Amino acid sequence: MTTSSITSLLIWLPVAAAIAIWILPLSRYATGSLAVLVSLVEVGFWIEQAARFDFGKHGLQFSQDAPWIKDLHVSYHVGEYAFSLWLVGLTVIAMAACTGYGFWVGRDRPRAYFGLMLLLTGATVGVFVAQDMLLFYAFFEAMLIPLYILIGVWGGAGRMGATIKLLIYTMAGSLIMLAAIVVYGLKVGTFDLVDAPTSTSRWLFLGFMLAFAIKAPIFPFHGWLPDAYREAPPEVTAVLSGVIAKAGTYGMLRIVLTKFPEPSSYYRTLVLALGAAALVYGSVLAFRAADFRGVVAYSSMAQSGLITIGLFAGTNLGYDGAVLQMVAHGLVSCALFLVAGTVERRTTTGDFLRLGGMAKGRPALATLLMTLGIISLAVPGSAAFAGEFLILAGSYQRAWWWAVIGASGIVLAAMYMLRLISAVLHEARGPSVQDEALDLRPGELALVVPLVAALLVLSAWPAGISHHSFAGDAPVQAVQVQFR
Amino acid sequence: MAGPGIAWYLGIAAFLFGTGALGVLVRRNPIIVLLSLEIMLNGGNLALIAFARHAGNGAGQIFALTVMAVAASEVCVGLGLVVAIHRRRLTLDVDELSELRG
Amino acid sequence: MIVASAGNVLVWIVWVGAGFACLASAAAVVSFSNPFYSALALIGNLGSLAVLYLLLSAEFVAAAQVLVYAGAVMVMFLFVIAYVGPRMETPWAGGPSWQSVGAVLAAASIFLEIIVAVSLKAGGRLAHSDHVNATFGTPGWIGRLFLTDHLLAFEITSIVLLIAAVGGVVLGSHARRAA
Amino acid sequence: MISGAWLCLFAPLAGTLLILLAGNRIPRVAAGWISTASVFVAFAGAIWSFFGLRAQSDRSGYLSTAWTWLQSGSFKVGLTVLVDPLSTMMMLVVAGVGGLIVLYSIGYMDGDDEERRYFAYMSLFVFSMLMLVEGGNLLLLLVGWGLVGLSSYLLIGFWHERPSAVAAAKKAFVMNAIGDATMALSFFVIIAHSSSLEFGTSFDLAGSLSPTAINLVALGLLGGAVAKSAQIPLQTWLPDAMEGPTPVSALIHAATMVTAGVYLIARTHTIFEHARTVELAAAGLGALTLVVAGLIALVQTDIKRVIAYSTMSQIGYMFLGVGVGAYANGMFHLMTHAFFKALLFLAAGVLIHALGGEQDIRRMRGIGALMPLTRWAFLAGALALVGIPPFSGFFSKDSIIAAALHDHWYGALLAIAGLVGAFLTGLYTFRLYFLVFPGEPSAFVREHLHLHHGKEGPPTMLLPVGILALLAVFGGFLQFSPVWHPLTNWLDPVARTLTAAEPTNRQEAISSVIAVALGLGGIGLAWALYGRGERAVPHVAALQRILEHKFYFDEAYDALFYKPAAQLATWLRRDFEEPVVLATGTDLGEGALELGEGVRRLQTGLLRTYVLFLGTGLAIVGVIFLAIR
Repeated sequence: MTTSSITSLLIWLPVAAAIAIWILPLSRYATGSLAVLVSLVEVGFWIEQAARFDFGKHGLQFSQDAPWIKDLHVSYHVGEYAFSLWLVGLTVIAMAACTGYGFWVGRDRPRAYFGLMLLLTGATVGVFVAQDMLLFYAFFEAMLIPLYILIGVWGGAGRMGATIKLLIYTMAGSLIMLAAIVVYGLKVGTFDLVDAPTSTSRWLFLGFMLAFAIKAPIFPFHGWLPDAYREAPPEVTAVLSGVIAKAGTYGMLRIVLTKFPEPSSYYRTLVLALGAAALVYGSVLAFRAADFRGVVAYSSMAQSGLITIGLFAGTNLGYDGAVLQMVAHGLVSCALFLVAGTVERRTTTGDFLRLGGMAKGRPALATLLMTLGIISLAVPGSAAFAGEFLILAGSYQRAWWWAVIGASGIVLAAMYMLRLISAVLHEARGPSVQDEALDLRPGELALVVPLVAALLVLSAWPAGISHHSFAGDAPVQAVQVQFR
Repeated sequence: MAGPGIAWYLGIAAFLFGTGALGVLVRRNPIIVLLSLEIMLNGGNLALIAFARHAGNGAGQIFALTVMAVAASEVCVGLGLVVAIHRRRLTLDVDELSELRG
Repeated sequence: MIVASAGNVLVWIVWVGAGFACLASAAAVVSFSNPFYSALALIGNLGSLAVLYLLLSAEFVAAAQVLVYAGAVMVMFLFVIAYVGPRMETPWAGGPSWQSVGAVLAAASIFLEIIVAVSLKAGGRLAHSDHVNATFGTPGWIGRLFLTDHLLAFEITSIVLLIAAVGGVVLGSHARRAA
Repeated sequence: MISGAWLCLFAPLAGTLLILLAGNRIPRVAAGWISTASVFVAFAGAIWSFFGLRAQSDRSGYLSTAWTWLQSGSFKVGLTVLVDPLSTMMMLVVAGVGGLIVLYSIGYMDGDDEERRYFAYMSLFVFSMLMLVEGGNLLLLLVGWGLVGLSSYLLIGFWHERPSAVAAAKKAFVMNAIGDATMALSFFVIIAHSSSLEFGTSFDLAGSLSPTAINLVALGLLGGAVAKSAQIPLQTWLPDAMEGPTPVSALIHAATMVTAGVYLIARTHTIFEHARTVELAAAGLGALTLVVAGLIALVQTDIKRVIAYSTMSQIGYMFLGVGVGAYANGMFHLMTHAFFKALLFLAAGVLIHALGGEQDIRRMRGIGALMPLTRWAFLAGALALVGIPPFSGFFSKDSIIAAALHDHWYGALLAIAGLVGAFLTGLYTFRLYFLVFPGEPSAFVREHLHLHHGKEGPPTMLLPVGILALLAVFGGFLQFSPVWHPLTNWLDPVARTLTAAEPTNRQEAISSVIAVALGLGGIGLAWALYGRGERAVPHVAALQRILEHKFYFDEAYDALFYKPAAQLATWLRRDFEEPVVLATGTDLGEGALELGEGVRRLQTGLLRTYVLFLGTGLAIVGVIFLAIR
């Protein structure tokens, strides 16, 4: 086995495991164990890959290329750049935690459930490593299928509306993207992302950008977000916000900015304005959201806006910060939604009016939620702070007002996150909080603590990502030469 | 051979087409609707032939002959339908046939 | 010169006569309440059209018109009318409905548009081209065109006719079984 | 020397982690001792690096980088500590006073359910504060800056069942976040020009920046300093922060964190000197705050709030000092203030502890007779605060006023504010003293006072109070401006006092005499008004209302910022998010359905109708063709 095949293995191992789970008549326990095991093996493979990754080298690594549709120059081409490596890492780690959460709470119909979770893992990894546009599109859509079923079957009371909305929004975006892919691919004669030359077509730019803007989501394409985040099972929301949303911002970096440099700079101000709007608007709404998940959901939107600002600032600091922030926010929002799930399991609600006072007698819950909350609000010294600092420093170099808006977003973040922490943990005990409601159990700790630990390590050494995302350490140049 | 110009023939063709359309629109007997359709087609044919003459080109006449064949086919199917409807003891009135209501 | 003008006058007379018959019979088709009379009027219409075709040097088309239309098609019509029995219908009974008013408006506007288009577009430029050769419109000429330039149209037309014939048979037989 | 700095930095963090990971496997009191030990180890590290630095001939500063913390392209920030005179001085003050206060906490917090959490937070705070003062570049300074804000939030809201405590904690954090944001913005300016946040390159850059840019940088830094040090206009969080346990108020909101703004200005004085207007504005804000806070302190009835306003007022002096360029004097006052203000808070804490949590001075009357040690300690702190020779405040405060005097009319104005402040200080401090200590013990005191085994408090509390009392009395002799000035000399390599702020001996003498006289006058007036304990608050209705509402700052901010923001959020949610954004998907679907419903009605099923549409369409198309031919 060569090291390059690890990339394919990361995609197809979970898919194969999913099929095995669907076929084999395993017991509930065996199914869950197998799924968790596979997701941990994924993490192991990724660590192996990260250890072998040559951060000083330009171009694609661990790549595999096999022709698929020869006439159209479509190929099965996968591989990783440094920044995709981090996003793959985020995916496998978050998916392992979320699969574990599903196992811990004992989801109904385990074979279907775990199969879908594994399928989602494979598809998401596929999005981050695909180097062919049609392959990318296939994985991009493949993510949607398990999500749709996971929300539609295991979600809350309003799940049907939420799934349909999610489907309509994302399909609308991705169909337009498909059209753009086909036009672009036929025009330049190849669908290979590495080989394809840049284009100056503004229409194609808009086609790609719309799909990613919906996925991220940035203002005003977030209509699907509140319902989906609220109705999905907590671990699926965690994946959605922590990982899937990053596929949108990843797409902006890998395709939009790289392949459409001229339209990107033409529409730069517009996209930056939308990102800033997402940041402020999301923060303001998070401040008034009435429940746990609502706050984190809108804050995720705000963060997507911020990452978009970082990417479209088009400066070295902005790109590095955006990659760092994608990973940091992915981990933090994933962990926060899992904690939201544990809180909801204990109190049957996420409504702030019915929560409160949970810190008393539950030190583990209080410590973890507090830690996550303060990392999320980007207290200086945290990984999220490092990311935001770089993004805003980068956007300042574009124009001072983006940095000012971003800084105001930080203040707003402090306001809504503290509100969340207080409403759950502090003051008088809420009507839904029973004395018997336990502190986090060892199983839950085993899921959340690794995420928090990863965040703390990242906080101690954010340069680990910010300095290791683009070969040659000059992102602007790397984007210009299309990462070759 | 001089005579009336093409415009005159076109005038007749227009009148035939309009009259046929009127018949299709106002008559409820399917047979008369079919007859009116024939008038419309013939209006078209006249125009085609007039233009063929004008251009000195055979394509118009060929087209007219094709139209005739199509008209024959149409009559064949249309009358088949009329007969079928009649055999089912249904009223021969196009307004009674509202299966297409949405 | 005199002969020529006499010929001219003759053409005009024939044209006026055929044209008038054509218009009158068309109006009659649409307005008779008895479909039997309508069908007869249509035969007259087709016949007078054949004359007009002759005036336009389309001899073969005129012949086909008489043979196919006035002969075969109209016989089929008359046969069907006889079969289902004449069903009277008064076209304008019950005063003007939105349907009939709309119909008149639509038909009139189509007519007027064509007239306007013809007169605007044409001006004086739609005169006869005198330079058609002698073979123009003859059966041989048409036949050659059909087998050379327009072979595809010819073949497709034959297929259409075949399908229509099969369709007619199917419709009839299906109706019998249902009955 | 460098090792001492690293030891100093990480010992408290180790303490935090130890307490956190040990959880309830160790007894509660052990957490207190772990925390205390960790802070004293940090103090030892501070002493180590102090003597290490003293032994060096070149004291301009030594950097040591553990690893590269953040890097992007050429922008690179290391996890770096800096050992220089300024940082060692702050390390000594923070770790020293911090150690005493954490020790005091063992007695004060004894019996609380969540002692472990408390001590973990305390150690975390000391770590953060040391990070702030030792950080070897601007970004690490900001990291420490943010982390002290965080630990301050955690400790103010320590008793999180109290809504008021939680609200106060949030308020403190958000106001500090505003400061963090402005600081971050000023760093962006620096990065944009030099791609570095090292102290050296940033300060070198200061000279070459355009006036606008350098003023913006300085303004951003000033924003941070003002927020952290509770100066006008971001001062309103400090009084509310008194919701935290008293040792927290002593450590964070008196001795160390709130004075970080002064440290910041002293540390980045090069930048401020290139933006002289902003620096003088800092001095002006300090002067304004010291007078306003002194006035408000006159009507407060909560013992901790009186001291809190006094803290604001004293930090105003420090801002005044560093603002006019007398960095050493400002830092000196920071140090003596740490001693006597910590002492005052701790002494107040002893009273509060003995009275079971009561903080209203109107009910404490006469407690001095029962708690003589506390009374004397408090008196020492009060005299130091007012600046009566030979107590420590005299040496540090008067030199600030004298330094201000030097700078023509603006300086004179500042000096006058300082003198007014001196009078107010005497008045409010001794109002507090006269109301609480002398006289016969009140009924409330007799009923609620419970002594600790016949003593005023456990030894862990009395020992720090004693040590701080000694420091408050004698600490000022470290420097007596005209005669000897070791501190100024020590700080000279990093923060040389501007010549404009070096007073002549005559100015020193004049300001000292006037300030002491005014301080004594304030004490005398306090005795005249409150000496007999008849009333706690003077009755001047209008004035009193303004003062009790703290000049309406809270109300104004509420009306200006919070309410419009909340209104905007509600409006956005109700009138935009829900009807427009969230409904878009649904509306599109429903619109399509409705359209279909409408079109369905056209499908009459009548062929003639369809043909009519066809004909109409044809006619319309014909018209269009004719129109555009």
